[in-house]
Amino acid sequence: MRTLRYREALREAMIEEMERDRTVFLMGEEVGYYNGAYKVSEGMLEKFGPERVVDAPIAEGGFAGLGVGAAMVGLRPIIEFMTWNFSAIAFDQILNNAAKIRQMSGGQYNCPIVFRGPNASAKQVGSQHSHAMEHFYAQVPGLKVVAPAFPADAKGLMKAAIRDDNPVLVMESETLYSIKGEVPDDLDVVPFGRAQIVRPGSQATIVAYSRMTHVALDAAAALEKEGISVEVLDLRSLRPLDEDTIVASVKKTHRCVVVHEGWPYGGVGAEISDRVQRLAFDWLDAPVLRVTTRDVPMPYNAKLEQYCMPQVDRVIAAVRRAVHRSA
Amino acid sequence: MRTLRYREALREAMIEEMERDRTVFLMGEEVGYYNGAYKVSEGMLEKFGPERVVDAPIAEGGFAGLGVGAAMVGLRPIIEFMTWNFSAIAFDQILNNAAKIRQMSGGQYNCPIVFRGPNASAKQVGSQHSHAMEHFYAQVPGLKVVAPAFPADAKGLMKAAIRDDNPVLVMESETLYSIKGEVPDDLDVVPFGRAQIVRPGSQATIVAYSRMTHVALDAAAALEKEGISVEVLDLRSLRPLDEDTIVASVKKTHRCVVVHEGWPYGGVGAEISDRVQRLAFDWLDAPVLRVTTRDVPMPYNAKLEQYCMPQVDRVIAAVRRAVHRSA
Amino acid sequence: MLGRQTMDHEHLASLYRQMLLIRRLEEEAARAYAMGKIGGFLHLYIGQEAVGVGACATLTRDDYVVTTYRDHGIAIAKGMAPGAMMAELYGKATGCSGGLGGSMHMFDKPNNMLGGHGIIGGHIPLGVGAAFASKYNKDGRVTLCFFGDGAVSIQGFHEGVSLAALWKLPIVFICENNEYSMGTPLSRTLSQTDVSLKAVGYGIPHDRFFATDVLEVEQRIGQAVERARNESMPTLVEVRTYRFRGHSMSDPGKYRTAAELEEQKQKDPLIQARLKLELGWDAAKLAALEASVEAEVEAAVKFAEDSPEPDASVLEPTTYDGPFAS
Amino acid sequence: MLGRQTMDHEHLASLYRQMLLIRRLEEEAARAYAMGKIGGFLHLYIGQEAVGVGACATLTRDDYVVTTYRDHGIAIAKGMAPGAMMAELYGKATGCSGGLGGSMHMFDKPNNMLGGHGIIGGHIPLGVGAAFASKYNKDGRVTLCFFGDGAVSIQGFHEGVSLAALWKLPIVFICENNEYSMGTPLSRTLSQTDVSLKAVGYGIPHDRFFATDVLEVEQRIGQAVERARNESMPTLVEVRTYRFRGHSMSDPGKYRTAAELEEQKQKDPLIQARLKLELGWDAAKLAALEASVEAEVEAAVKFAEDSPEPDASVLEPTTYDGPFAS
Ligand SMILES: Cc1ncc(C[n+]2csc(CCOP(=O)(O)OP(=O)(O)O)c2C)c(N)n1
Ligand SMILES: Cc1ncc(C[n+]2csc(CCOP(=O)(O)OP(=O)(O)O)c2C)c(N)n1
Ligand SMILES: [Mg+2]
Ligand SMILES: [Mg+2]
Repeated sequence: MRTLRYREALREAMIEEMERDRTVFLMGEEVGYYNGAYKVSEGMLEKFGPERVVDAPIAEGGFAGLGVGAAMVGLRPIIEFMTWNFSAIAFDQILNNAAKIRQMSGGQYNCPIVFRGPNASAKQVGSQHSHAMEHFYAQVPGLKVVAPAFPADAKGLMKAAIRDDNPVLVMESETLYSIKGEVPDDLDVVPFGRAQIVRPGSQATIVAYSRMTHVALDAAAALEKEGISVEVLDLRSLRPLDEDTIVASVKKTHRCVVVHEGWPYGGVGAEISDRVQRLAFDWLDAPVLRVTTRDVPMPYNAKLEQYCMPQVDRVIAAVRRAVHRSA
Repeated sequence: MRTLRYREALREAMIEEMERDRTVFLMGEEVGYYNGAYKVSEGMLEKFGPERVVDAPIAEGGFAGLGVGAAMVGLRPIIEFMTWNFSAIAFDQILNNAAKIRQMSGGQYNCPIVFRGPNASAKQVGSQHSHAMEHFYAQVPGLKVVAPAFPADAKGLMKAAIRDDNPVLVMESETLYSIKGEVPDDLDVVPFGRAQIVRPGSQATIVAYSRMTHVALDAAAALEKEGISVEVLDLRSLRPLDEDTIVASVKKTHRCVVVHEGWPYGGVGAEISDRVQRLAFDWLDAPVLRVTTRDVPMPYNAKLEQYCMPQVDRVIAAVRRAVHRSA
Repeated sequence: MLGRQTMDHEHLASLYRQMLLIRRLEEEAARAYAMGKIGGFLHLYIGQEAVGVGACATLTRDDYVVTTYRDHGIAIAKGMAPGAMMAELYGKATGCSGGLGGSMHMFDKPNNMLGGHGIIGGHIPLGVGAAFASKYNKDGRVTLCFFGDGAVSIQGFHEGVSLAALWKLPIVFICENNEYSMGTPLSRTLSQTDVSLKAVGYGIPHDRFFATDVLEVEQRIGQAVERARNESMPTLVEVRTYRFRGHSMSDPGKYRTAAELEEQKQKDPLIQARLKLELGWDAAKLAALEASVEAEVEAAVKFAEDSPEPDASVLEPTTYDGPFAS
Repeated sequence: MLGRQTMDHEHLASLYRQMLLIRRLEEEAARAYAMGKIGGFLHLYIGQEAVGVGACATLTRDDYVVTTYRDHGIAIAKGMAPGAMMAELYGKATGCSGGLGGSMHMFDKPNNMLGGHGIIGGHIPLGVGAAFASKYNKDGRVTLCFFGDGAVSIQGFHEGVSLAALWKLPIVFICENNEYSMGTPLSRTLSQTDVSLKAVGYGIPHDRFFATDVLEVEQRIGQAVERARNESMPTLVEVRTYRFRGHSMSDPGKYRTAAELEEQKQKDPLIQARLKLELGWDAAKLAALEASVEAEVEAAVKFAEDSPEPDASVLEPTTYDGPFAS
């Protein structure tokens, strides 16, 4: 067992898979000579050379599509978006090509590609740079979407993503890159579609992923002090979604709070809410509640930004509302 | 009261507003000389000339962005996407510019623009041409999204969209363009955020919009024959969403089925489900159920396409499941 | 010299055969469409056959091709079986894409046909990706990437060509300039109507010519293919052509005059090729060739008619490879 | 002739004053950033001031300007109050965008500054839209649209320029080629490193020059502005410049040598302008000018420091104009 930073875990996963398989390559803006805008790919150019660690010009639609084409003919591209915000330029490529090539070719062509990069808010980067893009992509059949919260999952899910024969979107987080965590020495892939109970509890379930898992854990710790026992689920994978684990937990706790970055309308949170009310209807003692980014574009001002983002106190309040309802 | 086709109602709205206000113009592929790919803008070039009915080259990102810029400085563009599928190329413009200009400029610049065109499935147009794009856009604060089901609403909502000082996305439907309906002679705007009860009922609520409203009405008529009284709500407006009317109906009927095109993960349907379970929790006798397009890219084969799309029989089955649950 | 001329006629005959096969298949497709046996969009290549046939004649089977929704002709030229094409239009399980793709999405992996695509410009980066893979693998393959004159103002064209030019990928960009994008003439979509000049901004070679003579298409595209194969240098080629039918089946084509259409039909590359063969080739052979095409077309239609439809069980395994939640 | 020369010096002094004001404001911003008073991204214009100042000098207040996230200098050159700029960086309610935009989003409606924008290329169509409106309204206004050398491979550039060229809109596209996009030199992003040649593909005029002399910038951009204003003809201008600081505050700039940076600093347009003034203008005036800039900068910082922060109540009314569910 070693302690690694989240970014190191991601890098290790990429390096190991590139060593294993010559068809894997990394492409994106500044991934090579600059060692990555957020240093995830540090040292990889030196290790693998410019053929396999490819600095791309600013043309997200172009290089995302290039990746899809390369994947169709047998390579296994890892396409880095400097941040997921910029994937909006490549939206058509992901929606119409990556997700559909297999089905519209009648199953002839696969698209084993990984799109990755930091997602959701960073710190005061404002309106156009703070999107939680998973809410768009998780809707789309043909794609898989994961969002690790811990270094071990970052490594294991990244390895699984690279080996998967379908397009996989890895949602990282700038605010998690430096966190440390234990990573087993022999860690191989972490399978998709399996949520993890990161804190067991009995009176309410908090469902979270990515950075919000940490917020949820903080909230659960605080709630314990006031005598409320909370189970925290870290989804890890958003599509496929591990509804079995979610539903089993809610059937036990009878209450559910979903926490995620991104706006309150639709998206991953609403999907979980829909499934829980449908699959655990008779077990629910309170409505499913959601804590999300507020329904406005992200403001620059530091306080307003914090006001918009989901915070521990808002999670605590939601759990309290759920728990005290029947009382 | 006159009888108009849906496409004529849209056209009348645009013509009346262009006559009222010289700053309104229409831009899109084939809107002028060709009279519109689906003839919505037929005759408008002749009426208003090529300065105000502008044929654009195929560059959705370019002309969507051009519209946003023009709107910032005082024009009121109507941007037609030949179909909403092609807006994927303009996703960044809608997400990052149209929706955010006002907030990120501190309220200085408005963006009074209308994006419009046919949305969701047509008939066997396949994987890349059958998207229900409202599920992406309804998530985004700063935008308004409407989806009329009837000619009168098509006209009234289009007029409201053109006069609104915010970006409004009008989701039309190729499969509705030829349907006829009564349109009051003096119809002005239909306000946003107001759902309409298009069929009153007592035992279950079906929430639908756009073409699915008609599917819901057919299902309700069939269910009446087996003694199940269904209330059908036509949302008309997806963002803002008329949760009051939805919740009031569900509090009355105690059961809710949501019907929409588009995939089952997240989106408008999950949002409604989330709100209903939260706001009518104690009134629900059964979980909210959803009938959606199946979770695969749209196949070309006619039977498989029908299999994937929400059909009357699937709606009937869902309502039966909801109603018979407590029995 | 005489040997060479004979050779040329045999070769021309084989190209003529492909052009005729495409023409006849599409005529039958149009008929089937009118009878409701084919649905959705149907964009015919009639009039443009010399482009796809001449261009694909320069390739080996290993080379890649990718194009737009106007894809039947190019798919056939790249080696697709006529039955697989026709069955796809009919939405049958035996179609090249299993009946899931339809007219706009003709994929053929064994022949390295990377498909027809519905979003203007969106497939151009895919072609660039195939060429990237060829350079990565040093496998000597070339990619031909076809698109319409309407595509050159959009993202996919610009970003795709930019990357291919920067990284010197083995690809030929072929703009099939048929003078219209749907109902809009080129002069109303492009400020610079010489499309090939766009190459200047990317610093890559360019070429521009009419596709009246399929042999000239083959020869000119051949130069670009050699440049791609030997120098790994992309080329932008503007091939000037014309479609005799509407944009798709629903388009009455009111934006052009009967006289314009008639004038273009006079230059029909298919007829041009036939005239040459009439003059320099064996009449009996020609008749036999044409009869064999008819038989092939008939067989393709029969194959499509007789084939079964796909079952809903195909949908999940074609959406994902492997179990979804693995 | 002497009158003209005097005139030129007065004029040069006014341009120098703006360049100096921008330089000094940004130096203070960098200091405030280091102290944690400014957050998020901060992209400094230091070294490039001659571009924005020379270009905006050709405009009236009615003319439009739009640019990227590297926007402080251009905002000031277009007339923004230094206090409003600095307060925006501080995230204050008195900032040009009410503290909601931050460094990358400097909007100033009274001065027709259409903002700084964060998505590469995404703002170019906005500029084209403003120019479209000017042609629609026949109001005689011109739009200047600035972007970096990194932007010319992306959608927004291509689609925006294509439309402006096709419809002959009154706009000048100004590529500020500072030789790098983040850490990548131009030679690794563009196959054709003469950016201005892209104009050939769009059939519009182009120009290309170094921004060492602010007067030359003014004169050369002025020609393009006149072409836009009088002939409604767009121009693509590549202005060669250099940034002395990192891409943003977090960039140590390891991708270039100290020698390269030093060499560029020798050509600092601000110093060039000052040298001319030292030679041909009144030394006391120059000293007074510089003192007044210092005072203005100090006042701007104080204004920013003293201003209140925005309240959460601004969020809803800035998201939508009017009641949301109306
Ligand atoms: C991004 C996008 N926008 C619009 C369309 C609708 N559309 C389909 S074909 C076409 C015209 C294309 O013309 P051109 O590129 O010249 O090809 P041609 O049909 O002439 O072969 C348009 C506008 C589309 N498929 N994709
Ligand atoms: C679409 C998009 N992709 C990536 C980025 C991240 N990014 C911000 S600035 C930059 C470099 C831009 O360089 P250039 O255009 O030359 O402008 P400069 O910074 O030199 O002024 C990049 C890659 C972005 N903002 N938008
Ligand atoms: Mg064409
Ligand atoms: Mg630069």
